[in-house]
Amino acid sequence: MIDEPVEILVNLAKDGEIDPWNIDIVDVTDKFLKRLEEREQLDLWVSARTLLYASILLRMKSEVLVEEGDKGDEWDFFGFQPECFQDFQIETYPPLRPKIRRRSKRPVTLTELIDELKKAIDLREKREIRRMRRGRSRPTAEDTLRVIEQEDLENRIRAVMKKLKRIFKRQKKVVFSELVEERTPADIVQAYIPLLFLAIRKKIWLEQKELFGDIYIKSR
Amino acid sequence: MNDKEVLEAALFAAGEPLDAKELATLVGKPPEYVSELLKSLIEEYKTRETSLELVETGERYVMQVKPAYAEKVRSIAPREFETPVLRTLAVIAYHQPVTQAEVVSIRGNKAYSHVVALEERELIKSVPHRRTKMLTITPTFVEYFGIETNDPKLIRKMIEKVAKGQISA
Amino acid sequence: MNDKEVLEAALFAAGEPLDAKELATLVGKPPEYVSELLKSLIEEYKTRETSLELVETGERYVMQVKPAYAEKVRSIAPREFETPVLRTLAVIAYHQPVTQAEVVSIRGNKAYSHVVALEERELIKSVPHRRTKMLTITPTFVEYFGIETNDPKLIRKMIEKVAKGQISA
Repeated sequence: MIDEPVEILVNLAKDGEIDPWNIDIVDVTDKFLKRLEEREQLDLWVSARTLLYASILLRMKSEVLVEEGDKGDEWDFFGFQPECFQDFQIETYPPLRPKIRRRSKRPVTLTELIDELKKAIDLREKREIRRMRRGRSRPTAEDTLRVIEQEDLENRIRAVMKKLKRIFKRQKKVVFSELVEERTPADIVQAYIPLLFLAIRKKIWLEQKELFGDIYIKSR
Repeated sequence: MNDKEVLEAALFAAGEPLDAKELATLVGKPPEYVSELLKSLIEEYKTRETSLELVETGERYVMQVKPAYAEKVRSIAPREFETPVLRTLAVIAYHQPVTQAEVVSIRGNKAYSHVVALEERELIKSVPHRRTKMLTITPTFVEYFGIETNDPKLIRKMIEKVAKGQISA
Repeated sequence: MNDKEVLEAALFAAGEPLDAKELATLVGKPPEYVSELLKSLIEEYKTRETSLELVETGERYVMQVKPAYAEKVRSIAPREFETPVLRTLAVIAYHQPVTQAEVVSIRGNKAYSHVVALEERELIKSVPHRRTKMLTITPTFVEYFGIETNDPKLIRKMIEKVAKGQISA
């Protein structure tokens, strides 16, 4: 499986086997995407997972960085070691031992299963009513992926790049909303995905100053 | 601390049947001795005023709620699956064979992780289907819920019947 | 089927503390009546020759193995948390209030996921503190380990004792 190496890395980092601090995420992800490109067609599933894993690694790394900085602040603030380290230097923290209670889970009954089915149907109906009131439906991840798969992704990426090049001749920055023809979820996603690929291939810069704010596209 | 009470504590803590050999290791005595002790413990439980019982079932021993009390306290016993997972399973059982895409459109994006959990427990299985997966229930599902058939149509009919309260499952 | 035995079955099945209100709903009687019955059930357990006990803990009632038998059967009881998680919990309980950053510096990066699991189980709670989180133990912690106090100093003493192998908490 081609997607295994990154997954293994993430799991190793999670388990504390490797130090996320010392992984070169860009390097790992680049190598990985390069291998994907060598295949005839990009598999969106696999590349999406790569992005996901890379973001998890990045998050682990940034957490460590942020917290490293923090610790420094704290020592400075107190000017000395916290009290708890002074009175008794505990060497091995023992695994605490909880009370022994019965931890047994019973199987679910068929009646309970069917009750949940009724609730699932009720929930769905409520959701559909809400959707109708809002006048549009919120797509699931599966819907989104189905939209994409109907298209030849590579052709779309090329088309978007062509369009951007034309605009970059006149101006340095493009606002994402200008690229979207109609503000439907499908159109937004179709315009956005090629940009992600272009950004990863280092053709453009993507910048978003605030969450849910507009995205700016710059040439690089 | 006597051996009989250690056995009692062990059966309580395990929450599932244990055999004489496992229990013998625990008290460091031969299995025959353990079996004898368990016999007298079973008798003691019968004479106690209690809703709990010790039962020997196929060479193994288990502590459980007496059948007469089981129904009464069922709602309090923790279920194997959380409600949202169970709800997703219900949707799959009713609509099967059904694509993961369809299940997600009914249950929302959280259904992805439910499908993983249910597949691990072997209650459902999947085969690749275009870009999604086609989901069906398994013989384990049929056995788990004590259903007599694995014909999807009959299962759906039976679910409808139970839902309408015509039969109790 | 008498109420007292229904309560006993319920506490057995639940495997965690229940309050008088939940138990009252189950038997369809007022909570005061249930509390009275539970008191006498607790007494009965004390006179029975058994390794199990009923305890009142912070307005709630729970059935568990008597402390004297706990270590003897721990190997047989399904564990809720792996040893590394319990060690991280010891670090938090010992140093509380303590930042997540500090816990990670003691326990390593794996502590992040331990903190998530312990928070989900409500054994610890966190409040945002600059860029990290400040962690403290909760009443659930105190109850889970059957500790009689939530005084940080006494809890620290207890952990020191466990570390030195003097007691088994």
